[in-house]
Amino acid sequence: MSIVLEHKTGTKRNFLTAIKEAIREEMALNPDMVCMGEDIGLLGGAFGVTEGLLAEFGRARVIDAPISEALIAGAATGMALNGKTVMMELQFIDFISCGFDQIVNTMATFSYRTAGEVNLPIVMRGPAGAYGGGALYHSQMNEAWFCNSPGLKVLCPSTPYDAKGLLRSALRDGNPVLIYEIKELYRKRDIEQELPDDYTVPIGKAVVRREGADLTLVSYGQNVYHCLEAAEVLAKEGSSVEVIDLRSLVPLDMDAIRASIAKTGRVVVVNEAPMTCGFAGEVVARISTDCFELLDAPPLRVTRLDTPVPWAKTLETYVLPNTEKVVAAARKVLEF
Amino acid sequence: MSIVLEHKTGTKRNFLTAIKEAIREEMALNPDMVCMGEDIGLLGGAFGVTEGLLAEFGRARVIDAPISEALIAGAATGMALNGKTVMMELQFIDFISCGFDQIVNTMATFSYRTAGEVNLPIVMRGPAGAYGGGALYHSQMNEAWFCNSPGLKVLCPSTPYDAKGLLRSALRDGNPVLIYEIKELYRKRDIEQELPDDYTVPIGKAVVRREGADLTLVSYGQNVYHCLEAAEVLAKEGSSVEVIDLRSLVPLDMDAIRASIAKTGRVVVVNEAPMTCGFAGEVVARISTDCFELLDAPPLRVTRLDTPVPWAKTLETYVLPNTEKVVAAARKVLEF
Amino acid sequence: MTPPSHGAAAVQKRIEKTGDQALPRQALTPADNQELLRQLYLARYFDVRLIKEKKRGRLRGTLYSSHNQEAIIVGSLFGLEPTDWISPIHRDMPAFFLKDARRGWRNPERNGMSIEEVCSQVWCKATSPGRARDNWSHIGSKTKRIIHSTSMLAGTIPVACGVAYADRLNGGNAVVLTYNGEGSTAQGVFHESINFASVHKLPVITIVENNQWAYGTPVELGSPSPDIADRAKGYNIPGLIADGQDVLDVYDKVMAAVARARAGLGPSIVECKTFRAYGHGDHDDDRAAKYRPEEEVERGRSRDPIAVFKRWLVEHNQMSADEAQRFSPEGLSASEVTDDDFPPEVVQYLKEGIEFAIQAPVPPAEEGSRWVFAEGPR
Amino acid sequence: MTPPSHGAAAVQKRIEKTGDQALPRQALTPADNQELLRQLYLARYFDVRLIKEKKRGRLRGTLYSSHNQEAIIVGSLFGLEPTDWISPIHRDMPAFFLKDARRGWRNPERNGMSIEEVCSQVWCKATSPGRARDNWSHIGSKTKRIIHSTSMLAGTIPVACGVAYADRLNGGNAVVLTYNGEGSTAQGVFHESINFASVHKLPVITIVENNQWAYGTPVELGSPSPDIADRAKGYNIPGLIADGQDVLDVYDKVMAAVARARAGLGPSIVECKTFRAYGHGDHDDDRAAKYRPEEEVERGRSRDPIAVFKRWLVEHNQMSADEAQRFSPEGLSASEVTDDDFPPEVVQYLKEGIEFAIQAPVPPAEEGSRWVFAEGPR
Ligand SMILES: Cc1ncc(C[n+]2csc(CCOP(=O)(O)OP(=O)(O)O)c2C)c(N)n1
Ligand SMILES: Cc1ncc(C[n+]2csc(CCOP(=O)(O)OP(=O)(O)O)c2C)c(N)n1
Ligand SMILES: [Mg+2]
Ligand SMILES: [Mg+2]
Repeated sequence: MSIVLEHKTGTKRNFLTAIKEAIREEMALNPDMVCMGEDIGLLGGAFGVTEGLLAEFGRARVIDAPISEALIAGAATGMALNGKTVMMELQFIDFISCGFDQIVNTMATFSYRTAGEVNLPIVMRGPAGAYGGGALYHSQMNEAWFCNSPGLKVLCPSTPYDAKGLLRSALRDGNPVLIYEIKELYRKRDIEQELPDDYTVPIGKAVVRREGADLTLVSYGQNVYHCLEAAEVLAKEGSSVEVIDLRSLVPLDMDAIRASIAKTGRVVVVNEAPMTCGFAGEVVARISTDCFELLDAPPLRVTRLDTPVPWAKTLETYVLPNTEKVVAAARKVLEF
Repeated sequence: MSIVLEHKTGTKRNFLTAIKEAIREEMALNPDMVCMGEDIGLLGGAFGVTEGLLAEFGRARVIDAPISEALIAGAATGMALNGKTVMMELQFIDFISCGFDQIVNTMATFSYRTAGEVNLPIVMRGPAGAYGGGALYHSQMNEAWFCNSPGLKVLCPSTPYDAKGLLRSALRDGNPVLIYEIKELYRKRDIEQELPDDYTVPIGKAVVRREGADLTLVSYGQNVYHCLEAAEVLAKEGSSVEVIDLRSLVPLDMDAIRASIAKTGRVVVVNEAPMTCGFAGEVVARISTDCFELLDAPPLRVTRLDTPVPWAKTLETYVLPNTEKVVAAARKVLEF
Repeated sequence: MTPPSHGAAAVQKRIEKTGDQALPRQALTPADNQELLRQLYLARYFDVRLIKEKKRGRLRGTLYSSHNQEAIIVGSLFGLEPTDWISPIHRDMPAFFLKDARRGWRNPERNGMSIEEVCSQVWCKATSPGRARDNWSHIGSKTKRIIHSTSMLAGTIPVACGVAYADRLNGGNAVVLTYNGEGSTAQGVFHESINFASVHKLPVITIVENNQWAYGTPVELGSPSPDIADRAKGYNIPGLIADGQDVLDVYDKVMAAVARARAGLGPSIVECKTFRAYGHGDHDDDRAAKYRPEEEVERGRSRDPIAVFKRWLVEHNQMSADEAQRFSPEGLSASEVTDDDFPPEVVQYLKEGIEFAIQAPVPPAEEGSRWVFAEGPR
Repeated sequence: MTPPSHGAAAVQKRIEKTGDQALPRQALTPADNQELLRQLYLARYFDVRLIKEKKRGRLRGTLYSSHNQEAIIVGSLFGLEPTDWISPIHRDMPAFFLKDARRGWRNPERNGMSIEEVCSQVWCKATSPGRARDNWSHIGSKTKRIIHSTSMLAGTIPVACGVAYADRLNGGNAVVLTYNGEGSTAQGVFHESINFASVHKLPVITIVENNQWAYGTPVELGSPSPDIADRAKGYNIPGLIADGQDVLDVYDKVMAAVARARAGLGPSIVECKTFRAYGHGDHDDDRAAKYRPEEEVERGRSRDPIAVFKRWLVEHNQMSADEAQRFSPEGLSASEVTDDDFPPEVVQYLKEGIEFAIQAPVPPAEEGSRWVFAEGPR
């Protein structure tokens, strides 16, 4: 198929390009697919994810929406109700709060309250995450709000391969799916990957990024890289650390977590969102309930402190997880 | 003081009256206090919590707002910024999602982003909780969203005494406080209490509702009563069960939980909100990290299934915690 | 404490008649008019019957009566095509079974809900379109083109925009009618949606049932103008005002908006001036008496839509004065009317629906955890 | 792909002059006018200087240039009382130090931020009013009556309503000026807030800086009318249109709205027609060239507010043609101007602010976990 052939197969793609390709390919494959968001057409999106879409697919299918997040989410719901597959971009995931009610109360519940009469193929996606000096409103990881709102699938890929494969799966899933795209990964050179021509990544499966026997680090998004770095440091100290990248939060792959803890007996969960009621806590809770007998040490969390993300670098570093903090927690668990 | 003398001291007050008294007394004590919400003036509130306020304190201080939750939350913030103490009523806590952004991004963060220059004495309160056939949009317990949003205190009283005492504390706290009022408790006869003339209940302290040695049940809101009933059932089976009523979620009284688990070594956390990323998970996570060595069995959760609250009684019962489910979970932990 | 007032007495004055000679109503035949009347009876009977059932403790949930506001529902639906979409809310229960009812109440081809479906919903049974998972007016049907609303007021308008946008992409020519109370127009999403609809000239028509009260809050405290139609000015779209007690005026104004929408000229707001017969919901009937001035109540009750329409029919020689006397529930409250005040076919129609609902099973408990996510076609 | 267009060329035509003989500007003395000009220079110099600093990599975060829109900030602030509140947003950085600047830029009594405070914020230092916890324009001051905004567009308008409501209760007579881009008026909370302000006749004035673009989206796709002032019609309040390039016209229209607000007559919208000089933010400069037609850019640049005002001063004999030549940054981009294009006191003022900021300490790390909740007075 031409759109696939156009890929520079063999060349490496960064995270952003992988996402861009997924959208473009699905738009080409699915004439019922529509994209909607702020500045996604003429501009091509704040980060350029949707560049070229307007020229290729036209104004009717690539909608430059007003700055109206509630309308965007509600209209996505209406379009999906009336036969469309919708890719809805949040300019920054932080602004999702302005469309919150439409997402959690109208969109997420539609299948449930209609007893399955209506399924909504909607993918909401947008740049997320801290570490870039974005401060309070351009740094959020607010996935826990949505994990606590039944009816949404929630994903957070950490590699170009997963970003593309999961997005394609999401666009075919038939449920509202919310994808946290870590913007600090968009153009990260050292994670670029060659991608196969045509593939998807299944929703709901975690992946082991590094195998190990002494300790399991569970994470997703950019914290996966902190975990991998920590594993390196710990390896030098003689500890063998396994790193699990969840990729999918809802649904969650407890089997993968359990299998790892069965080996290691020790676990640290790492996540840049605020601690209280964050997803790391959910993982720890499930582990302590489901894997109680497997645990040789208390499961720990390394999360953001219970604060917003501050601007100044000193402050940002202070409140967020990083490799050193993961190493410190890991040592504590290993020494337990 | 006259307003206090007017209390029918010695007579029992139901949950709703206790709340009503707290608001009225604080309005009388604090000339800078304002009440705002939908239908709180002329009507006196959907449940009558604010009945009489308009007549007593006048239109300027008792504001019948338009159906605009974002405006209400934002205006509350502005009033508090400009010297007022604001009691803001949500007609049902479910509608808080319509004002979500203003609450989590403007109000909650104000102290943090101004480095303490601005503190906002705002109390948001409203009827919450399921079990009454309210279906998806008149049954929610969405406290986890706000526990994951730094800068808000979150309370959920279960007795008239606490409802009044905590509300008075909240109105003097100087921070935005969100109170989940269990509407099924509003007029529950068998929890009525005589209240002292003048008192507050400190924010951040849990209370032991029943002492026991074999198992700790941790809960809040109406689930406390399920726990107490379950404790009765289990007592007949020979188990001594301690019941902790958290009352305050943020901040959380881990000392009380730890002290109890130090005795019992076993714990079940009960909460009617959806499981994933709900507050019960947070409690379990903290327990498994902080009390690991004290645990003789895996900490369990009894929560709503990860579904909305359905209407039909059969369905509602199926998805929500109840006494039987608590007993079943307790037995599992006790037999571990 | 009397509420501030835009002056309820002035409401009537502000109902501008279009004065247009080519009114859509000219196309209605006497038979159509008889059907309109029958539908008014049916809507009223449905309401009074539910009030009685509720009073006897046979129903769960809150009942938001559409008593006295039926002309809005009947008049706005009457000229629609089967392929049009609607989105009724809490006070519009009769809309579910009146949609496309002109093609025959019992016509299985009809693009509206059957009375059995609606009654099943009210009785909270597994045979309801949503299998009794959400309550009362929160039902819908994709095939019948009824948008499922939530409790969040104005929350369905953005969905209506999406439906309309998709319909255009699908090559359709449908209009989408959304219903709202006047109080709900204060919601932010109302603005976001009408703004978008106007920018994209979407065929979305917002019917505003201005019954002067939003629960216990008078329109004066919810809107700077007593005329909600004024909100249209901010979006460069027509804001029509209809006499919500006059089924033909509602029909006219809505059809004017429909014609405009179908011609690709975009959205309209049609404000229907009306009056809430009882309290906000059945739980509010007693309290409403305290916050709503008695004179306002009396003035409001004096223009029952059934009476108004019968008067017109008599004046236009489409009904004799005697006939007009025959079934006269007008002006009577639910507790005062009896089945004899309604045409037998109306009573019979609803009776069958209720019977069906009563016999129907409750949803099995295990369904509680189903359909959080898609399970494939039901 | 050319964008749809309300017709950028027509924008100018729609700027209605009031024609009112008793224009507020009549009260301005020649000395006031010189101060207005100085403030225009200062606002411009602040912007070009920051652009240069940013280009050299000395600043973090995104810079949203107010270049070419300075007349809106300067003209709207000039007639305010010290006790009035303002709420600037991303494109209004100069507003922080221009508030109440008429009482002397360096006057410590002045109810506005010092240049040191603003520069500290830009340089992300502990001496910023928010101790560098949120970025750029997200600062404020309770005592100086500047509302702290968030990133959420239009999100400060409801806060402004609350501030105004409380001020009335406090016995004050302040007005509250909120600034917004035209794109932001599509937000739901804009509607909820203006509606409330109108119902309660709150002295809230919404300045809409209509620079024709919301990031990469032209006004045509965000609003049904090219005149954002039209939104006022939906709330029964005045919607004034000012020439945003003409500091006196902005002053006039805003002062008319202020007078009305102070008289208890309620809110107004003042739309200022203007033109965005560069990209949306400094990260967007190159891309903006692709989505924004060149002719539009040229037309926009041709009416630099400094030039427009100097011309007026010369015409009204308040400045000689020679004097007008002396400092002429007008029409030049940030990279083209030098310090010599500005009056020395302007350069000096900012220089001191920058120096202060550069010397100032960064916030200590441990502050990261402080002030989530109140700690008592700082
Ligand atoms: C977002 C939201 N806020 C509050 C409510 C509670 N509520 C239900 S009906 C109602 C009044 C509605 O008034 P109006 O829109 O005029 O409709 P009416 O009931 O008069 O037909 C209110 C405040 C709600 N359902 N949704
Ligand atoms: C609620 C919200 N949605 C989206 C954004 C992202 N955003 C920042 S500025 C901007 C464009 C604003 O345009 P306009 O209001 O016209 O102001 P201008 O930048 O032109 O001055 C957008 C979409 C945001 N900050 N807040
Ligand atoms: Mg109403
Ligand atoms: Mg703009």
